[in-house]
Amino acid sequence: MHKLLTASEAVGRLVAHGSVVGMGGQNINRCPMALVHEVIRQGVGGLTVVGCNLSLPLDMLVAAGLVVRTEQGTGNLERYGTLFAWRRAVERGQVTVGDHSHLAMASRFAAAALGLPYLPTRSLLGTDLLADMVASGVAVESVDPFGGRPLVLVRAMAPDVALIHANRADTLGNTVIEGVTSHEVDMVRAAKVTIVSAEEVLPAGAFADRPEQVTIPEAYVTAVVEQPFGAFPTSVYRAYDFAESEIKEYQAVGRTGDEELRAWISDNLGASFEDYLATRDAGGTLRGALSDRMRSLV
Amino acid sequence: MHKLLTASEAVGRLVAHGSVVGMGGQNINRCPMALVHEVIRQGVGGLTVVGCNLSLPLDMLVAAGLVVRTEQGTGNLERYGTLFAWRRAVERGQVTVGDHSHLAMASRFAAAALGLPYLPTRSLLGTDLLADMVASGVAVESVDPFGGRPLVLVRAMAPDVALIHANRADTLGNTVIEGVTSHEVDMVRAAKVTIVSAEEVLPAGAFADRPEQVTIPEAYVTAVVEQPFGAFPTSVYRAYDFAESEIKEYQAVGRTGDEELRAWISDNLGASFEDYLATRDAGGTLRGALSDRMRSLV
Amino acid sequence: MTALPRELLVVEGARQIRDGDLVIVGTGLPLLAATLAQKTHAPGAKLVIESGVMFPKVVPTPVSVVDPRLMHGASRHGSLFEALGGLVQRGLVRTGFLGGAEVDQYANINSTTVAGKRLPGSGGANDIASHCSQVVILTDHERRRFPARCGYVTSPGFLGGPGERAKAGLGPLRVKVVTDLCVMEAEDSALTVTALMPGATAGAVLENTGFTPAFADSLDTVLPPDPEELRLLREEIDPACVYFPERIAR
Amino acid sequence: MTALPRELLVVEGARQIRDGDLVIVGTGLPLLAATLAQKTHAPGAKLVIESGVMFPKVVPTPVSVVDPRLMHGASRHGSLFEALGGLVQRGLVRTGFLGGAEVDQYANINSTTVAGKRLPGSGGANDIASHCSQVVILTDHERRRFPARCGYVTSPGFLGGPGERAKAGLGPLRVKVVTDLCVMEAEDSALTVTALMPGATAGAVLENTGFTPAFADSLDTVLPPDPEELRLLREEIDPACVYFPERIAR
Repeated sequence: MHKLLTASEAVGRLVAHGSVVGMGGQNINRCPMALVHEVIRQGVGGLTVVGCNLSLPLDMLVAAGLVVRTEQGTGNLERYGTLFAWRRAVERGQVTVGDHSHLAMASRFAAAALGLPYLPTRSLLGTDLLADMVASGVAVESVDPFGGRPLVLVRAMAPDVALIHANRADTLGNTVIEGVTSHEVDMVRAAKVTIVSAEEVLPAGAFADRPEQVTIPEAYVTAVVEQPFGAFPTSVYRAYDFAESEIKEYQAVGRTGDEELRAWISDNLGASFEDYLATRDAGGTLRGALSDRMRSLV
Repeated sequence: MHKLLTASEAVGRLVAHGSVVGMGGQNINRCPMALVHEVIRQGVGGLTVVGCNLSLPLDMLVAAGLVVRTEQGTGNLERYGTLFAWRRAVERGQVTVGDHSHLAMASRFAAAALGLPYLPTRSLLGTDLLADMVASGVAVESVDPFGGRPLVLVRAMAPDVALIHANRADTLGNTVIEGVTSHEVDMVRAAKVTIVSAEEVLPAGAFADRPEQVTIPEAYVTAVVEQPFGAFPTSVYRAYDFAESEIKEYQAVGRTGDEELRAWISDNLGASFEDYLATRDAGGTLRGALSDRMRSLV
Repeated sequence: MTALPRELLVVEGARQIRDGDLVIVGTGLPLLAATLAQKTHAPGAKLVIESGVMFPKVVPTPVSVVDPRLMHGASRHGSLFEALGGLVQRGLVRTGFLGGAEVDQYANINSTTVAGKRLPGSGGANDIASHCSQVVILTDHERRRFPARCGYVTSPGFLGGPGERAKAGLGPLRVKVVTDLCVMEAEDSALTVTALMPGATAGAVLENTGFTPAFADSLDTVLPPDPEELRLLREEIDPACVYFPERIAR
Repeated sequence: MTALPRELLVVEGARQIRDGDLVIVGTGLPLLAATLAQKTHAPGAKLVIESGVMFPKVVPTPVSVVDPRLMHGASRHGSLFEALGGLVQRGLVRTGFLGGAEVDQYANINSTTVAGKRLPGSGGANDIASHCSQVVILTDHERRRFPARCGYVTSPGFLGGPGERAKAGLGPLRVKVVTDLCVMEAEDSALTVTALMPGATAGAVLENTGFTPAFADSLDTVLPPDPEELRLLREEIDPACVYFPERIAR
């Protein structure tokens, strides 16, 4: 099967209304912005978005009115503040939330990645966080049959579709990620289908001389999309730093309100991610500066 | 703490009588021969040897009379036959055996690597293999509380000391393995202490420009030993092929009997691994040929 | 060109692989069969090796699951846990090839111990038999290899009989046993002889089987290999006769 | 050179780190404290970041746990599961730094929701509070931040009181809360004020705390930073005043 598609083809074929979407990236790093923009352009709604830290891509999807539920460890942009659209939607009751610790969420993905119904964890014990997870049916309290100590079992999480952005992929789907991988490898191995967008797509077998360095093997990848700066304004390790000015602007708009965010989205997303990049960074000077800055950091 | 030691220092400090030894390598690949020879030279006995596939190093330890129990998925050399000393000792009842499937054994290491008392698996169900594991207290039959299906829980296995051989390490213990890693990464993360022997030991931070490529980070490594051809006569991917003639000779001796094996060991091991290499391959022509052959295969 | 009995076995084994299958194999005849399938009707079949090798381009002729010849040009070099947990237990590997000292009438496999004799043990076999949806067994047809009931069940076929696999919590399975005398198949049932090897007789099968297998009403004869299959096997896949010493003998 | 209140907080936070400790931190003041400790009394202390960074050589000044400045020169770039499962839950990380909207008298932390207001959530905080043996909390001393009981317990301190942590199945913990007014400590107990910041009074502490903390009989005063500590903090660790806007203000 031919895996190399455009973002529009891949999202059109693999992201359906009501899907559970496994969101790649974390905070200001390697968020799959190009793929998420395409979900917004195609208006695929009723989504449940799951991940460890959910940040910019979730907030845009919520602002676009496409999200009904999130399951995550955190929703924020750290120093750049809360996710305003998400927070408002949650406080209004328009989006329901399943809270987890990051290890609990990572364990749910790992369970599904291994074909198991659950994984145990010794986190969560004694807290309201556990009580909520038990109430929502994603955790049960248990006892270690070997040592007799209390233990929590967290239910496998297998997204309908995972969206991630990587440094490189080959046309077969073999994917190389540089820097940390957060929760992404197990999330992808757990997902029913996965779309990988990459800074660069190389010929089949491009990594076959160093298979240890393949972060995610083709067996788990359904579609590959080539999109340089596909994580902008978030960072890609060794490729470009995050664009603080862009994130601050989005947050400033987000603080003002949902209407303003929707206006920002329709003013900026354009017909393709290239359109968007041209709108935000006409001459490419910002992108050039971000690449230079990254080179000075690694 | 200074981690760079000789094999004699590392084994002397970290392998004690009665230890549970996590054995690296598999079949004819990357077995920690230099470290195992040193255990034999120092006569550290009463050992329980654990791993997935146990091969040449286990058989030598058994022939030397140092092993009381093994827990593994397989004990053999595939095409090169059974482990004669181990098989005889098991059939005589001198060595007790805990059988596992390879996934069950890998899951036991992974549980300990994650600080968990057990991991679930859907293997083993319905078999005598499960009955034996339950009887020996390393598995219990359970039911998935989410889906209601039968499930097996396998008990965490944390070796007292893990022994592995790698392509490269730095003096801090950061370790790079090329080719497959079998069960080794989780076994090392599970072990109380770990000795890594490596073809080449590099200065501290040698891999800091590509941290994704570090197979085992320094946090899990207690001692580092430099030993070129430290896996001989087994292979090290991209460094040298396995020495079929050497393995066949050992097996021919093994077939004849334990006395003969002990004689072979005392005739060949010498005072150091360099001695042994000089005895088996005086001019280094065999080693040269094995390196050339590997270059033609990768 | 007439095929040797064990060559027939490899060719018929290859025919069990569908194009696009993920196939987990060890070394020996199963690896030859899988490689032959890739070079003939199943170019899209992908190999998974329990040691952690995913989708290698095999260099002739590996003798171990960690042989560098089996790691060449792979999609990934990972771990046992990735291969047997992340692919096999995860349900992504359709077909597994297995061997064993004993295979009983319900396709259970013993690779642990026979009559007090210590054997290698399960390795990945139990995991493959527990999670793949098709298991193929290539073996010489000897009476001692086919007891009514294994002395020790290392890897599950249909356990005590129909329904028991599901009762134990295992998924559905299709088993095909290919020997130098015949092909036997089972699906939640006892092994049934569905085809004979060219020249083999039902009598020879019964004589060399420790239980009394049923025979399919329409008993096929296995198609002999075509010359190209034999050429690939002899010239490209095992040119040094690593697994066919009898070919040198001739 | 006199220290700003929040600089004192960072310096006292750094003092909680022993040489050789593995320390898990996020960004902000805790990262400044951990970096300061490495540059002073704890050169052998190693940083673990929940995103999967192990033992980085921090470049000033990261604003995120995935900031490239926090990935520089690391021992390994791994995953959340490796950092929080393989190191923290595995018990290899002694000290964790945490923040939170509310910290109650039993050192439980709320970072999920306050009075219907949605907060970011646990992240790795619950995991760190469950598995580290020492938790250090750096926070401004405001009454609303120190209720008698958190409205929602995201991360466990001593839960309902002495013995409850063990009853829940959690290991022993030592908590140190460092504020601009004082240092509070607890070990299977309620938080007790053990030291005051220079110039702070017991009255000010009581006035700004939502519960009534006990005071240690021998109440210490926190040692002011020495000039070198301040120099490191201002010139090497946060030269751009990313976390000290008030330093520019002056």
